[in-house]
Amino acid sequence: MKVLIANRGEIAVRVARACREMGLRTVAVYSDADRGARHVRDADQAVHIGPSAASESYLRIDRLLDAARASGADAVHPGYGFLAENAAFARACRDAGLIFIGPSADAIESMGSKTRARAIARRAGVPVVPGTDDPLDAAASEGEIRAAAERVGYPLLVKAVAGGGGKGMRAVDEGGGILDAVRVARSEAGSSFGNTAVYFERRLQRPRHIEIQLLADHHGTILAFVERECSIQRRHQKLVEESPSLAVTPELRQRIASAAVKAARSAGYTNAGTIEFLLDEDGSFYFLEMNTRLQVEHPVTELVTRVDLVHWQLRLARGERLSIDPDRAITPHGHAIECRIIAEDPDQGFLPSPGLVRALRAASGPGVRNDAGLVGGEVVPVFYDSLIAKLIAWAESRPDAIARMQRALREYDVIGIKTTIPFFQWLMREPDYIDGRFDTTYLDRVLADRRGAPFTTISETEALHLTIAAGLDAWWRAHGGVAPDQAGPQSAWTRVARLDALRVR
Amino acid sequence: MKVLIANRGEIAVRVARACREMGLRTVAVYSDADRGARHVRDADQAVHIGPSAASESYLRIDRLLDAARASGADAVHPGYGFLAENAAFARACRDAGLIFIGPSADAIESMGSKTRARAIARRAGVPVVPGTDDPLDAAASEGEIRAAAERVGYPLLVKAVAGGGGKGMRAVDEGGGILDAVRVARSEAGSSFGNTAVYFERRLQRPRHIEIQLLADHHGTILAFVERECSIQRRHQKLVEESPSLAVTPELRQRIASAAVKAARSAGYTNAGTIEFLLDEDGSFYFLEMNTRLQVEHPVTELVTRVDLVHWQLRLARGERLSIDPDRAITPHGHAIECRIIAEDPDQGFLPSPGLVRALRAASGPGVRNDAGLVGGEVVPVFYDSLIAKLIAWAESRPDAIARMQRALREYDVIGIKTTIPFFQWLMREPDYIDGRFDTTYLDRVLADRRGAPFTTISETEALHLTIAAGLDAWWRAHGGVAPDQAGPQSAWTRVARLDALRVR
Amino acid sequence: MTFEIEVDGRTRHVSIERAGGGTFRVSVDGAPTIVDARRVGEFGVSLLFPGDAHAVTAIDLTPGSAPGEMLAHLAGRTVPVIVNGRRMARGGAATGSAHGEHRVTAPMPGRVVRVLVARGDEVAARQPVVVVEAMKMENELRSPRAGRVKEVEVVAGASVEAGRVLVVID
Amino acid sequence: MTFEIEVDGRTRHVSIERAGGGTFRVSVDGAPTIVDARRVGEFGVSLLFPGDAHAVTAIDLTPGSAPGEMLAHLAGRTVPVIVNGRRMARGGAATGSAHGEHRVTAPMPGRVVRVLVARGDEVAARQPVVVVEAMKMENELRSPRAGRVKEVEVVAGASVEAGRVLVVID
Repeated sequence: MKVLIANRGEIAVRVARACREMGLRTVAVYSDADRGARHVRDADQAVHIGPSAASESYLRIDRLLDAARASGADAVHPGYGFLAENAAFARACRDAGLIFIGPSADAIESMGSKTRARAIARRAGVPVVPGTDDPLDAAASEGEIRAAAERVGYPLLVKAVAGGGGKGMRAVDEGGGILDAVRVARSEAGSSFGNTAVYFERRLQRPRHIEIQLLADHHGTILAFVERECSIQRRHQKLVEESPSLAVTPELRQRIASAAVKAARSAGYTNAGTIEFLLDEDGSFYFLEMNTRLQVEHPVTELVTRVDLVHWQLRLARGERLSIDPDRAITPHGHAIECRIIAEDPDQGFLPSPGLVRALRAASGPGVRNDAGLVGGEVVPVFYDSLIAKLIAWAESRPDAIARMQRALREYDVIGIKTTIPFFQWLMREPDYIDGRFDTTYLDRVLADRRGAPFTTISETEALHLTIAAGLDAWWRAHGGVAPDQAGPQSAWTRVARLDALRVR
Repeated sequence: MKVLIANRGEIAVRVARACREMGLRTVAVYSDADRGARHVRDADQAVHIGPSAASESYLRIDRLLDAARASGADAVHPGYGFLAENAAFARACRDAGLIFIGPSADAIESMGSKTRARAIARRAGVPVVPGTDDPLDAAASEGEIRAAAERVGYPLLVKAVAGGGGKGMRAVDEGGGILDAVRVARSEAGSSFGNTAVYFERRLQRPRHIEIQLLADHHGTILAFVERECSIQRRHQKLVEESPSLAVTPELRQRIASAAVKAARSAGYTNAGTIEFLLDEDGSFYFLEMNTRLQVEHPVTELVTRVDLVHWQLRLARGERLSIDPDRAITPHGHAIECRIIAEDPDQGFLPSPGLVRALRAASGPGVRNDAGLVGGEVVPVFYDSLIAKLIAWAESRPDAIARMQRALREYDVIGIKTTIPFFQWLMREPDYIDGRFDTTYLDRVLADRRGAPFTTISETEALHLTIAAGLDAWWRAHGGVAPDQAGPQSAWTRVARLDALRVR
Repeated sequence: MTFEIEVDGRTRHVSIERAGGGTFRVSVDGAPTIVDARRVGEFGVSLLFPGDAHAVTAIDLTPGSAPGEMLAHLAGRTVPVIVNGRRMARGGAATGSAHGEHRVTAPMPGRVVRVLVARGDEVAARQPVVVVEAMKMENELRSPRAGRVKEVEVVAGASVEAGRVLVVID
Repeated sequence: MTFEIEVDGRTRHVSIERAGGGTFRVSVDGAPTIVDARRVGEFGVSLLFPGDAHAVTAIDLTPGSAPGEMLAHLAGRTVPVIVNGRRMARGGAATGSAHGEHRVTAPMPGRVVRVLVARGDEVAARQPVVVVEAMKMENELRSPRAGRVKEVEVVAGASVEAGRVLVVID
């Protein structure tokens, strides 16, 4: 089997690793901006699919199919993002005789509509957040909109039927704002998803975001894994994920997992997928949506269960039967935490900070996994998601995992650009985080309270040392770069060319 | 607690990580050659202990104690090698009021003499390789030597009482060579260990090297871990270690483990240690020796049991009680393999290849652990052991672990010097290794048969691509380094100084 | 040799002379110290303070986006450092000094999603003024200090290049 | 532009001209191909062969120890490459050509443990001639080819510097 990986960055690297371990050849695709990217280096073959804009490359079904044909690929792994949840892409792959490593196009379609997905969950007996069953009629009068909202009850959320990532979503606290919110949400939904349909959902006050990873084979077996806790979100973007959740008891875990399996079964689901739930303060949980693909945060599940989910995606796509012990999948061993290393400056409101990564010194050693999408010398382009690496720490207990993550964050240097590492260094020392006192509203509240205070903290001593280091750097450069007993800051190329490597002391 | 780490390289980095995770401050020591070494960077404090030669720095007990005093350290971790098995050092640390993170000086002393260690094992009811109980009398006549050898039986080994690493050891197949062998072994033992005493041991024909990791607290609990298989050795130097061993059944595992515990108990052992056994083809096993310290290969045990041995060394040294479930320690989960990445050229008879590591691109991702002792830009000095990193792969099964190791070895580039990676790439595809058909004599036999054939293999296509890459490299340099759409090979410093990082495409 | 170096909002006067054996006599705002310093690799500087509890610091320094600006990398953090020069903002949204006109510029190519202020509005320090979508995210660009909006130079929907002036604060 | 490049014992004639858009027309021993090539980082070269099954190869090239010698790093392996020049041995023990005198030299500082040959001895290719202890290991230095020992320039116990001639083979 030869696998075309219809993606870029860390997830393309992750999938290529799994393929290589399983003896499968890989085909990378790349846009203009990604010619020198790591995912191209790591593949056996690579096909150019267009200009840098994703709409002209990674989102072009036609070019991806051409690339598969030209390279002789038999299968396509979509990764996450881009076309991973696009039913038309899954269908086009299958029509072209390619194995699509994911669920059927029909399953993607059913779960892609939030209202259809809610209906499926409800029919399967899985609780959903109270709300409207159907999309709001496009021609609904103001009175009808108000009445529908009253039936759901305030506070509520106006949500795009085709939504995701917080787009086309508006929170409304009381009746006064409902008409404006519907108008804005429809307009955002239209421009983001090409679909203006919206619906209402009651807004929980302090929910946790809990999700269940599933694997499903083509022989009727669906397996649920221990939950992931993903409540650390900034504007609906997850930043930290962990497994298990402090808020979930073994008994609750079984109930959420069995609800997830029921929902997936009634959608005829196969391959890997995740069902997201909101967990209310009173212990009630509600189906939120299904992600019909691999998740960014899948490694935390891999670390607490020691199951390789990408290997299983490939095996399930080939028709293999699931042979994982269900007890093992649902029983966490130890605790895992993932921090998303993103090219954003947390001290400037998480503004993107693309640019040249001059060197990448990733954390490593016991209990630390690093899934990076680039190597030193590469540029983080401005065109795509700015996730550059995932740092995952495992330890026996949650406090030990936090301590290990602190250690790993200290030894992780992305030289040349700013990243979210200082934010995580701060978070891993916050008493609320350490004690598990958080929900999906936590981070946005804290960020608002901090009013832009920087996460990067430099002690008085460190500031002094930085000053001295910068002074010495300038001194060395002023002295031509090389002092007799010091290697200067000139090029490694010219430097090493003068050295006999075997004589260096 | 502040810990002085009396070592360098990867083990100093490993210990510093554990200390940081446990909230302990660390003090590095360094020789002249190691001023810029990673273990110095990673510590909170660092003290210079002398010139580059180990005998003038890392082996100087007085200077290490001075360093502990000057830096305010409370404890000393010896790592492995250097003074790790030196009873005088352990005693001097304790006399200076420092916690020595290891066993008592008495335990080190008892186990440091091979004949005393054999006597301890025998008294504990643990089988030892048949041989002489006491060192050969220094004044033994030729006739007495011959008679002692006859009693042990040929083939036999003449071994230094204070030996290690194959020094002071000679194999004798029949009576004719015994006198010469004793003479040479005595002379080697004298110059290597300052002790000319030797003894005889029967030589097993095809033994496996199997070892049991132990942890022992100060409250009488001794815990045995699943075995490590370390038979892949070149001239008595381990190159690949794994856990568990294909040759050990659960029943045999219990018997070897309980023998190891008995031997350690009768030596009054505390902290971490390892008992090495020879496992004969018929399933008999024999005590070989005890290593009274952490082993290079400890990570394979950590990966199959998920116990952090260095954390436990620190906890046990503080007097904590062992609280690990014995079943968990003895039951392997999955399979782990370690390859020692060494600065040696396997295609030149494993000749050391020190020098400047211009960049280090370590393998990473799922199931891969990298314990490296340096970062890119550092020099591998000529003065010390040439181990630069350990690459460890874990997977569900041994074949999967081998496949993952193959993947990891492919993505591991130590840019600037030669390493043993091509040797491991070869070994991981050898049918005998894959099928587990090996013993301690395997590698030396294979190396002799290969008569220096290179391990680095380049396909015809790869040779062509290398030729083209070298040509383009020369072309770029001839064209001033920078073509309009190509970044040239000039210094990153001058290059980036001209770029606005945010405008780079 | 002397330098003016700004770190974390504070400028210090640094004088440096070589003291032999890889050490330097460094005086910071008049306070002298001996430091054992050495380059490690392409970007690294390793500092050791033998007299000061044997403290160790390893810092990587790379050129920043403005003349005289460096980015210092220290244990996972990235800190701008200015050597002998006025600070130019980077990674951020504003250029200018503590007084007079400020320009809020686009730090990367993108599309203006919303303009949050109008000419003549009073703005507080760190108040968002424009939202630009780039790298799949909406990014709020903020006013670097309190003031009045003098010009708004873009409209919602416009595509902007990096460096394009969006709003001028007086 | 043309080069003579030796890889893995074989020298090839390479001519290169730019073909635009990041591609080059490369001819190796007369066989032409189009390659899309680009530098990645300080040492990396990424090659893509659009016409040849879209094959990808990523190679890092660093200077070797002799003029014209490079070390190429390819998927974990390190391969010496000679550009426009005679090969000088490295990491190994011998210098010289396939004919005439060979000098077995110390590749690193160390101590001579044993001398295994005497003047006048016949030696086979790859036969060990001297054992040098360095980096805690005993290292056998071998004769690069069959011949006769012309000179033995060290004795057991001697300390040697890198590059010191130990044995000359004729």
